Amino acid sequence: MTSVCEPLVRVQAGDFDLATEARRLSDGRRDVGAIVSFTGLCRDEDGRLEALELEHYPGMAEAEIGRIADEAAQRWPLSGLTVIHRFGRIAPGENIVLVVAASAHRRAAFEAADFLMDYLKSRAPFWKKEHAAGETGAGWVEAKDRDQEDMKRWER
Amino acid sequence: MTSVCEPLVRVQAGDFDLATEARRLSDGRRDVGAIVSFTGLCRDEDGRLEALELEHYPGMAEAEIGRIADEAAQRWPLSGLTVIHRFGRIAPGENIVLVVAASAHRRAAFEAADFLMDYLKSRAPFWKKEHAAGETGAGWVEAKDRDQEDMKRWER
Amino acid sequence: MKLIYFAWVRERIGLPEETVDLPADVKTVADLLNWLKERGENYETALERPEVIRVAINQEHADHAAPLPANGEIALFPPMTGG
Amino acid sequence: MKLIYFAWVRERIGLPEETVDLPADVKTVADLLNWLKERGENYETALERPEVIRVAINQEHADHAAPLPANGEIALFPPMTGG
Repeated sequence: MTSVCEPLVRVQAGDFDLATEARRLSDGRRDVGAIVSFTGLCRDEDGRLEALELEHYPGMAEAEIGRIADEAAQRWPLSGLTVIHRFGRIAPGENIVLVVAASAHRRAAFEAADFLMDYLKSRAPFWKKEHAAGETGAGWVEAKDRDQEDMKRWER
Repeated sequence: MTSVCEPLVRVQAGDFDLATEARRLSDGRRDVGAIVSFTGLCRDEDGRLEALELEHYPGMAEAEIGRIADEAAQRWPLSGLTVIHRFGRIAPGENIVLVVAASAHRRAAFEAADFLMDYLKSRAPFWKKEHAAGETGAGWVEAKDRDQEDMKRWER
Repeated sequence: MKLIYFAWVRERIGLPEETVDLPADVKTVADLLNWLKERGENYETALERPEVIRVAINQEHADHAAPLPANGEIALFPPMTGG
Repeated sequence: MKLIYFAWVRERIGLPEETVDLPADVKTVADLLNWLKERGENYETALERPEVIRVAINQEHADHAAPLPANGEIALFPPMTGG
């Protein structure tokens, strides 16, 4: 693949559809050998969580995800790349984030999707607030050292 | 996660549906935080290929994929794992193989799906024959050294 | 200069955004954080651990040593937890 | 013993499977490959590079040093190219 793909980035309140997004990267093409998707969902944390509220920085969220996606498209020979991140109130079992990477070869698709998620976690301007079940109130999720370490795997 | 998930393995001539298989691992659950899917598709190799014919060893194909999937379920804390591999004639743009891994955490889902694909490539008893476009006949795809190396990444 | 706050920085300061006139000696992000902390207890509480405060200048990540632009928008927020 | 062949091993031998009576001194997979090569030019061609032939005993991968079972099915095939 000589040309660099143009990633599709969306930041939205509404849900997304994995099948639609995967099809968009393969329909009518005969050069795609591998599609890797990552779907991040809201967990209830063993019943502790009633909902997540995702705050974001409008404008910068799209721009920063776009920068990360462009870097992935430069680093791996992708035929397509889609990133969708939701904001607002999200209940357990609902979707939060989707990355779909398509390539002729499986390693490129896997690595690009993995890289995207590690960078999104630590660089995309979103903040999760947990609304606890019952009367116990709400609290901001703290960033994990592990997420910083995951991102460092890709430095070069 | 204390219990080990029971992988779903299918070897079939017909197509599969990514959305259906992803939903099967998340519907009605509130403990799944990450779903990674890998879809392998038939490429036309720059127009050279008219179709692939996938021969398999019935019985052993299911058994061997089952062994690989069980190993993944032992190594990573998965809440669900599905592997579907098609056989028979497959045209460019069509699906060949699907792996879907679900977990509370993203690294487990990514690594399990990646591991599955590396092992399937080199251990599952399937053989690809390429039917060339035009009059140039058919030939068996040769195994790549790279696939062996990919599998070795997971040794421990 | 337009300042924008997110997550618990926003909650602790009590404002989503504001426009301020900065003294001439406030030249870097670090200077800005120090200057803001003098503006009241809410700022003091929000910025008490400046090392955890992340900054974006005109919607791009910047570090605390970065010079402030002549104009534009500076965002202050906690470490991100999206994805 | 039931023998099953796949892909180009099957095509070169010209049979998908067959049942054979093995002499007592054919004890391992390697012995079996040597014995088969004596059975005709088609076997000779199929097995000319025994090091690339993969083997399954009763549907599990086995190496060439593996002892043959008392009965069951032995499959011979090229390196796999699924996935």
